[in-house]
Amino acid sequence: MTEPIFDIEVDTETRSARLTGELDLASCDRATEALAPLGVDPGDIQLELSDLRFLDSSGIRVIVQTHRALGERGSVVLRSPNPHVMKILEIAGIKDLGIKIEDSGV
Amino acid sequence: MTEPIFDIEVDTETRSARLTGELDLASCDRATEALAPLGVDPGDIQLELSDLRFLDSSGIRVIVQTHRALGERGSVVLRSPNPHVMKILEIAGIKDLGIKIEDSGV
Amino acid sequence: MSVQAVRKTFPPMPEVLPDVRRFVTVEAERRSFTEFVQDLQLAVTEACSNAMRHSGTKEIRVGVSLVGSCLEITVQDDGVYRAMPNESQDGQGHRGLHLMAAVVDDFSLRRGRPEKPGTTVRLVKCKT
Amino acid sequence: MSVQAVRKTFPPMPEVLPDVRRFVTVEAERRSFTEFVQDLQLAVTEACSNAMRHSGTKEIRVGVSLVGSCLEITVQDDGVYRAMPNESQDGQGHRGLHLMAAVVDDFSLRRGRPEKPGTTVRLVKCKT
Ligand SMILES: Nc1ncnc2c1ncn2[C@@H]1O[C@H](COP(=O)(O)OP(=O)(O)O)[C@@H](O)[C@H]1O
Ligand SMILES: Nc1ncnc2c1ncn2[C@@H]1O[C@H](COP(=O)(O)OP(=O)(O)O)[C@@H](O)[C@H]1O
Repeated sequence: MTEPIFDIEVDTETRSARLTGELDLASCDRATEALAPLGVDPGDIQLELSDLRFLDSSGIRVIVQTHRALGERGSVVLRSPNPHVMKILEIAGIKDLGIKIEDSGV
Repeated sequence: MTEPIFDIEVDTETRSARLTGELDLASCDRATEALAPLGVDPGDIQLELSDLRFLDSSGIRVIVQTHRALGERGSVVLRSPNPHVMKILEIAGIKDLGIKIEDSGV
Repeated sequence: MSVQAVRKTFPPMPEVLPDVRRFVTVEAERRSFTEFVQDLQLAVTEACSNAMRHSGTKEIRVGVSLVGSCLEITVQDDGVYRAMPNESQDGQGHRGLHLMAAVVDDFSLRRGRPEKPGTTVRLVKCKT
Repeated sequence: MSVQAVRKTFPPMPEVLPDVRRFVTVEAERRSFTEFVQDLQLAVTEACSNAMRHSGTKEIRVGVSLVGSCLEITVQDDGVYRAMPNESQDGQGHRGLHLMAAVVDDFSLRRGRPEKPGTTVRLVKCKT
């Protein structure tokens, strides 16, 4: 078996999710659906990105929508994006929207 | 005397403003300042655009910021844009943001 | 070390995007543009996603070729360029053009004529 | 009916934008592109505004020329293309590239090299 191109594991206890592989137009709907339960309760949402190998504007849309759905009730926190994903996030000006980026110093 | 390139007349009574001439990066700050008093009280803001000959993304930014500043308290209503200004507003997808466009049928 | 220009046709289905990236990666590496592979993957994905979402094309042609010291990727569709949005952006969107322009050295978007519709996006990355 | 290519240099000050539009209007009309003047005014204003806001250039060169049945406008600066935003957009912004691409037939954005910086935007409008 080959490994899946994109995978997402959601933990409603810790309000976090781990995204693995390639997030694009083919996988963004799946990510949006998987993240929806985390938007129900207030509080920040942690997205672990260290295993995300590819992110484009379709993926950024997922992140921004998740963040906006929280409104005043919290913020999305992106953890440990790889350098290229980080570059894309910066070009897209994601920090301007109140989304936090944290490097867990791995 | 030549006529000014851009002019804006604000009427706080009727919560409306008339924009004349060319709204671009050179005139957008003046427009933003002139419109600020209209954002203080709740209610829609009418912008009469029939004499606006030119509008670009700097001008659209003014309109969107004025609209956003109202939040839940009202909406910007654009009146009688000329066909080219209307085209630019449509390309920019301004209606998606909740900004209304009304043709007063002149 | 001259490598022929190549072109591959893909259906306008999001599922093929990972294959488009593989294709561009292999062809860029064959032409010694390995250091630019991540930027090229992003740019080609944005161009193909736009063709899929907005143009109504039946196929997408991705070309890779060397032009002097630059690698040129073209993404062609046979659909219609949309000036007006065809889906609600609720205030976001339009990041695609910005991202493409930000990661390549030369970005161009050419629309077809009525008698020959379609959009061609050219993405060029140069060695310094 | 051949009209020479022209080029005019402007300082990077927003106050000159109306003059840039007058210049492009006159030159487009001389070349019988009157029907496209409004689209060209918008596109050239967006390109010059970007050079003023983002590049740090000392001057902006606007060129107008006929290429076959098309009118080509170029906007050149000597500044630095910014991938990362240099001002907060609070979620808006990036409408400039989209508007330019929407109103012309061919839009391109070419960045300079380290030894020759600057950005050149090409805006092409064709008769059908
Ligand atoms: N290949 C294409 N075919 C048709 N329309 C396109 C194409 N590429 C871009 N567009 C148009 O340009 C707009 C801007 O594209 P982009 O910046 O990628 O943002 P988004 O796709 O999120 O709207 C699109 O909304 C669409 O109207
Ligand atoms: N001539 C230029 N010089 C430097 N940077 C530029 C230039 N043109 C565009 N850019 C970059 O491209 C981005 C997108 O431009 P645009 O779509 O017009 O949106 P905005 O100017 O509102 O950000 C700008 O934010 C800037 O980072």
